[in-house]
Amino acid sequence: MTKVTITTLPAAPLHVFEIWGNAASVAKRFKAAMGFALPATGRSGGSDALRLIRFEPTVWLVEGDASALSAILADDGAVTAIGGGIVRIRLSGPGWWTLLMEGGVFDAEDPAFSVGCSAATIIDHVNVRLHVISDDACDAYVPLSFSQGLLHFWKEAALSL
Amino acid sequence: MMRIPCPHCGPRAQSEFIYERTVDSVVPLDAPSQEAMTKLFTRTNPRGVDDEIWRHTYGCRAWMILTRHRVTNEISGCRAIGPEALP
Amino acid sequence: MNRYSAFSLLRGALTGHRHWQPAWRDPEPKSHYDIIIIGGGGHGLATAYYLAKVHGLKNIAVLEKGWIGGGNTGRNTTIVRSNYRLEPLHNLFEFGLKLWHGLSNELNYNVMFSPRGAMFLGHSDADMIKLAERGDAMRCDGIDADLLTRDQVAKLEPLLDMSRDARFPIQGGLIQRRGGTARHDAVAWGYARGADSLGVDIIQKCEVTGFVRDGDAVVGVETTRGRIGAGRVGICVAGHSGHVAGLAGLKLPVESQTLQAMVTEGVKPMINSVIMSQSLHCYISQSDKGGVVFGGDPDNWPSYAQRGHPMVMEGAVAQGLALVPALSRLRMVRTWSGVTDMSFDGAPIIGETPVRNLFLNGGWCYGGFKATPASGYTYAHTLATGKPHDLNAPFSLDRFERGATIDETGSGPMPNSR
Amino acid sequence: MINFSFDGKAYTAQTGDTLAAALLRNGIGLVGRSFKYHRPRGIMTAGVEEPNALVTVGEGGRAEPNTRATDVFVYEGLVARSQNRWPNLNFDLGALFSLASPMLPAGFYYKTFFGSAKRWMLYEYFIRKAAGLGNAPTQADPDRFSHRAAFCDVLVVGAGPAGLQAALDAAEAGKRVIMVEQDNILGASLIRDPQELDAAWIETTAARIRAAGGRILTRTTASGYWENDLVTLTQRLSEPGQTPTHGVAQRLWHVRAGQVILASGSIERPMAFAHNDRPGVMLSQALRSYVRRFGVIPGKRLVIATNNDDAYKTAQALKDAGAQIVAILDARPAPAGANSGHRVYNDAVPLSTKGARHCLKSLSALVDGKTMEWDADLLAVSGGFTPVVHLHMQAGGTLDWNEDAQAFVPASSRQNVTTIGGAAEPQPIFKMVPVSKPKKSFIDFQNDVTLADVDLAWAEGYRSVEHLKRYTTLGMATDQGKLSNMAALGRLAEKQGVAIPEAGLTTFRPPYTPVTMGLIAGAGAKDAGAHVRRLALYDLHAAKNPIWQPLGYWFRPRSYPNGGETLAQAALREAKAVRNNVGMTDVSTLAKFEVSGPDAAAFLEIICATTVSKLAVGRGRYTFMLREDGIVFDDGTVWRLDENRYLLTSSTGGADRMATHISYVRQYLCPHLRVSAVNVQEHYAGLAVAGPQAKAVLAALIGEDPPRHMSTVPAVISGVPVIILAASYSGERAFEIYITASDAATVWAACETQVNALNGALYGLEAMEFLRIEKGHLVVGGEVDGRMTPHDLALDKMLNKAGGYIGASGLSRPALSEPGRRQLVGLEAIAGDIPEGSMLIPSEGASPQGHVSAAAFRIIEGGSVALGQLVDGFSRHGEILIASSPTRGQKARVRVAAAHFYDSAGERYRD
Repeated sequence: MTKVTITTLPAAPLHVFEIWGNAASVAKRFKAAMGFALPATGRSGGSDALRLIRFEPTVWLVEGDASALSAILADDGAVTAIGGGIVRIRLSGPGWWTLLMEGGVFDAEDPAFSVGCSAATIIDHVNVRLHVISDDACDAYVPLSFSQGLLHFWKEAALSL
Repeated sequence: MMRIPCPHCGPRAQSEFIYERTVDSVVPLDAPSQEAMTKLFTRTNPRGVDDEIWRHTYGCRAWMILTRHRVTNEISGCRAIGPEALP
Repeated sequence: MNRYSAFSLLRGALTGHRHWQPAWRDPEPKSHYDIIIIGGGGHGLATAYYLAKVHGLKNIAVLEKGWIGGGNTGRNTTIVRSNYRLEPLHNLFEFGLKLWHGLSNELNYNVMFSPRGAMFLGHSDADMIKLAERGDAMRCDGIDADLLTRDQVAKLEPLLDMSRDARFPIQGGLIQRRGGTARHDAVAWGYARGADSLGVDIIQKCEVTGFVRDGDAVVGVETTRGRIGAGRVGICVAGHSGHVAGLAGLKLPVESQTLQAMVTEGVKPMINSVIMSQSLHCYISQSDKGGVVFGGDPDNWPSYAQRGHPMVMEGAVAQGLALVPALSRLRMVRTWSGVTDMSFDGAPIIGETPVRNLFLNGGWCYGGFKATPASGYTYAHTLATGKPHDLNAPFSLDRFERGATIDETGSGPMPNSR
Repeated sequence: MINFSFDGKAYTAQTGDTLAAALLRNGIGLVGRSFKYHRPRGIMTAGVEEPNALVTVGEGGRAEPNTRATDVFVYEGLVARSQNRWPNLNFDLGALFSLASPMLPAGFYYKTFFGSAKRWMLYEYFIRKAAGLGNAPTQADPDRFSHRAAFCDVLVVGAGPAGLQAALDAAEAGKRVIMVEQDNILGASLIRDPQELDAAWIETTAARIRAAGGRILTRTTASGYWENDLVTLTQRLSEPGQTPTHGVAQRLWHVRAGQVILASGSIERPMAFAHNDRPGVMLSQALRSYVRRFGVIPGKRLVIATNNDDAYKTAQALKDAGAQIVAILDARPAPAGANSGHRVYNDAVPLSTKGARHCLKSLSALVDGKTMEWDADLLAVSGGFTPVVHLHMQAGGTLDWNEDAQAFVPASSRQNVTTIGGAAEPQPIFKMVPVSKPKKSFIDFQNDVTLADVDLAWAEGYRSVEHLKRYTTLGMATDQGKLSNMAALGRLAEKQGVAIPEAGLTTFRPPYTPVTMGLIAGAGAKDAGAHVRRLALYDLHAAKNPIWQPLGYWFRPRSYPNGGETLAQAALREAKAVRNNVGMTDVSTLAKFEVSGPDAAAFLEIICATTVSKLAVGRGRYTFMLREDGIVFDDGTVWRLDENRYLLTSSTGGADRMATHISYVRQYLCPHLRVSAVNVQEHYAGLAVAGPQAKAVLAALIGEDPPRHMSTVPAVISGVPVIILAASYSGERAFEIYITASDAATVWAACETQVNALNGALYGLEAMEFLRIEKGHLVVGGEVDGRMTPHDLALDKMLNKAGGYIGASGLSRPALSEPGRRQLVGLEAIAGDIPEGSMLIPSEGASPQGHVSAAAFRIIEGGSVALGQLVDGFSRHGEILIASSPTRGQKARVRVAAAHFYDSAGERYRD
């Protein structure tokens, strides 16, 4: 029976980094200031200190200390805090991609969905954002109000993978 | 359940998307009242191909125009909408 | 047409049932009719029947592209009721409900109208107040509506989950005892037989492909079986209203959506009335053959495909099982879809169009079956006189741009939010 | 050996037996009664197409009615019961219907039972009792059902020789492969005819497929083909009635395949002859399966009737097993079947059968023009083969006509699906024309439809194939026409005088075989797929065990009764606390959007129908939003937190709708605006402090003067940064405090300490209703019901004169300003309590001119007041009406008034 453990991570500062204009120059300014490029859609970049994960065309999810980012954006975008409304759930063990297929519609079993990949989808009627952090671990960003229901669903599904 | 080619995320299951309205129903902000109401309240609603506005609500949250045949569900085009985005 | 009765069956038993005549003829189209009705569903056939029966008009044709009763008439969940909140709607549907109660005798065709009760469940105090408001609006206009306590609901439908910790605990209900179900095919066939016997030409496998114009007026239709002249033409094609009106250059406040329904294998009686809910969008009833008939939310995107999205059906079944858990081990034997013409306020459109001599009856969303007799009767009046019947006057095509919409759910012009 | 019971009697079965095989092994021929005439029914097939052997398997919440005995594998303790018979299978009163059958042809019920609708309900009571087969379970299902997605390059349906080979080729070519098989072992036709490829080949092929990464799912049916090659699979993890190991009885797969290969084989056809429905009449290939696979010979004296060569394999199997074949009736002229070594009669077609104790005793046949008779207790028939084209057709495919096989075969398809094996190339047959009396020649064995019924439908004008099906109920039983459609089409084509392909074809719809409802619902069955949304401070509230109120998918505290208080008592106490002292409530569920950027104000003046740009930093205002048709659909407040940063709040009920609306305007209508509108509904938890002492509580919390009414300041409470908005919904001086949800508990505790210190109270939604109704504040979903314009709600003076907001052109529609519209009014009771939701009528019996949208009490002075909508209400203040609720038997005389009863000038907000 493939194993997967489901743990809720402690709350962490999460922001959205949104560009509304001059995207190319913002990208240059960002790379110059942060030392890594703004990740493409479906990818993540940075380190544990400051990671950007991209789920949307003009918005990046920022995990960690976002204080330096407003200056980079200046008048071409905005940084907004959203961490209070999101619960981070870590799925670890070789069964994480099978678990994500339960009640889902996204191909988490696709070999191309590997470390550094991100994807937003719907699982058991809940909007979930996924970020693969290693071969046998994947983080899920779940709306706070739905997190209890989804945790229950995953724990029950894990019994009969 | 269709497989919709999201311009940003690639082909995804239709359950991640929500149909919002048709392109011919869009009321421009500056449209004169009479034209605005005609647009809001009349549709071609063809038994064939039409341009529809969908949103990848549970995915990248982007809006897109789908050119779709309403009998065969064949999607012949999908164009991104919204602010200019990095690749 | 030979008269149907128990004796006619006994006579058939003795003669090997060789004396039965066709229920309707299969005539070739004439060159001209006073009135052409496009669409051989329940509404179109009822319109033709009442034109002949009430208005005594004889030179009438119903043009059906496929086989009569093959569209939404054969694809709905057979529910009949008039418990709508807004006055124009419940008055129109109540007029229909009265006709339903005498329809089998009127048509000498058993449409199996069974007033078993149409019940809305309430799952909170707020739901019960909304149901009381709907019931009060009906009772003040002389229509039957009764609130039910929790125990009365449990007695009527013992298999409902009455537990207090259910996700949607049942607190009570609102029932229209005169509502219920009817056999959908029989409605189309009964009206067809009645209309045909009064001289109406029912022409199947005859699709309208265009309109014949004389200046700004319609004077006939082009069909797959040739051109046919007409004094007045009445569109009555439900889900295909947008398409057919488009042939006359009209753009309607209508978008066609798929509505899925399904039936289980036949079991002994378990659902006694029609179960609906104020908070959940599913409706459950059991046919006379024992199959539990089921429907829920429409697939809210435009489609003429008559095929739905499996997960929308899965959602409707989940809601049904939350109400009646004992359904779990029954098996779905067939699922199908109708094409519903979702109007932009949820109410039908019956009346004239900007094109002279061209009339429209459509926009029925997912509530058309229950309205079949009322729709036919009032549309016949409009087609015969050229003027609205007072019951369908509020449902004019121009009401949207005039600002006189009739929005039962208050959810506005976008059909997918209904 | 495995123990099972049937109708209360104990039997044993061998491992691997289907229930049908086990029943035959125990000599049981009669297993059921047909739907309409309650004729005796036996086991006719060995597969999912079984129309007769339907039994209820399992007990309690796991009992599955109408289970095909051919599609359930016996397990220890299996309980099966026959159906649709009273008092028992052998003696069924229902059989009286078959005596009356001459009066009950197809469609008889349309021609009688006239009279009132009530009288029809009386007839219907008995009809419903006789109809339906099994009994529905009465208890809830103890098991769970799983839904799972899967993606593959190649999906192979059917693990017969063709399917196994296709799956092997694809898997070893490195493709992601899934192969599904209905049976619990692989091989399909090979199990019946092993000589061609021996069992070892099946095992090695399966092992190689798995080794190459392929997935093989047995007891799994491909039940529906949807769009873009999505196929739904139903997988049994436990047999009907069996307790599943992990509590999951079945799994529904949604498989997105690159390509689908249908190797679904074909279904053997019965023959139409008089009394062909008697137990003991069985399909030839089915008999071969019982003999070869299960070692069961369900008859002593066997006759085979065929129009093709395949049946001779059955004869061979019987011979190998030592059974006695009395005769083979071959419809084909000599020399067909000459050197088979059996007693073959050519040009031979069955005419009729006779029975004893419900089972076959003898049959008669027309042999080259002469009638002959044989005693036989088993008649195996083979009328040809119908390729399984269901999924091909569900995928939007077309069919070709194979003249030799007299069958439809898959042709083109709109989707990536191909058909191989038996389903693509059915065996040739000899075209037979029924010679027997149509009266008792059954074609739909479950719904008792005969050839005579098809003739009757034709005579009565029901001539399209769809009319024929619906009028006779042909093919509408649980087998959905698998054994009857082709016979019916043949007869219809004869009547129309055309070849079968021109006669028309009914639509193939999901599912291929019936699917358990619990499986379709999946996990959603427990909560209707509607997860409860929990407040950030859910646990804290739950500890006070409030009365909860559903609001959309949220649950919010409605009141906090203590010491046995009723809801009304608690709510009044809480409301009084707010009016006289101070109260505290959770407002976290309000929709909230943080709008930043140089064009933030301009953007907000498109969404909101009031001005926004006039706000100075630190100031806020009430606002409302219109749909494009000019109707009010939401309201809330907007605050300027910083030069280019605003916070917009709107209703809980409209939150998702507002989020979509804002995104549409931002992304579609104004892609070039320099603005970011972020949904922070769940980022901020919120609590409101209201009452004359609210200012004191705030001062104590933030250590400085709290902001004046409609001002906002950032502050710190117990070390936690917060935003304070001085807004009032209750009518008292009040403050809303927004905190990052993860830190909300600290701030709530600090605030509760202060409120308790001043013996204030927690208040819930019920008290909030009392407060806001008396004050005349609107509720989205109540007064704002999606039908009212700004003018109808007396909000038009706040409309932005400069226009440019969504809905402005909608307001230009003429009827919106004509008299007769319903307008917002207040209502004061003169006598009796005003029932919420009641109708406003000028006099008894009159038609309603409006209704009560919200009713409550004057908190301090007492007395029933309400808000409502009334035709031309603004001009009718002072009028006396009746608020009538016939459904609740209540009414009250009311006076129409302005829509606010408490502090209409707003002094309570000023300091």
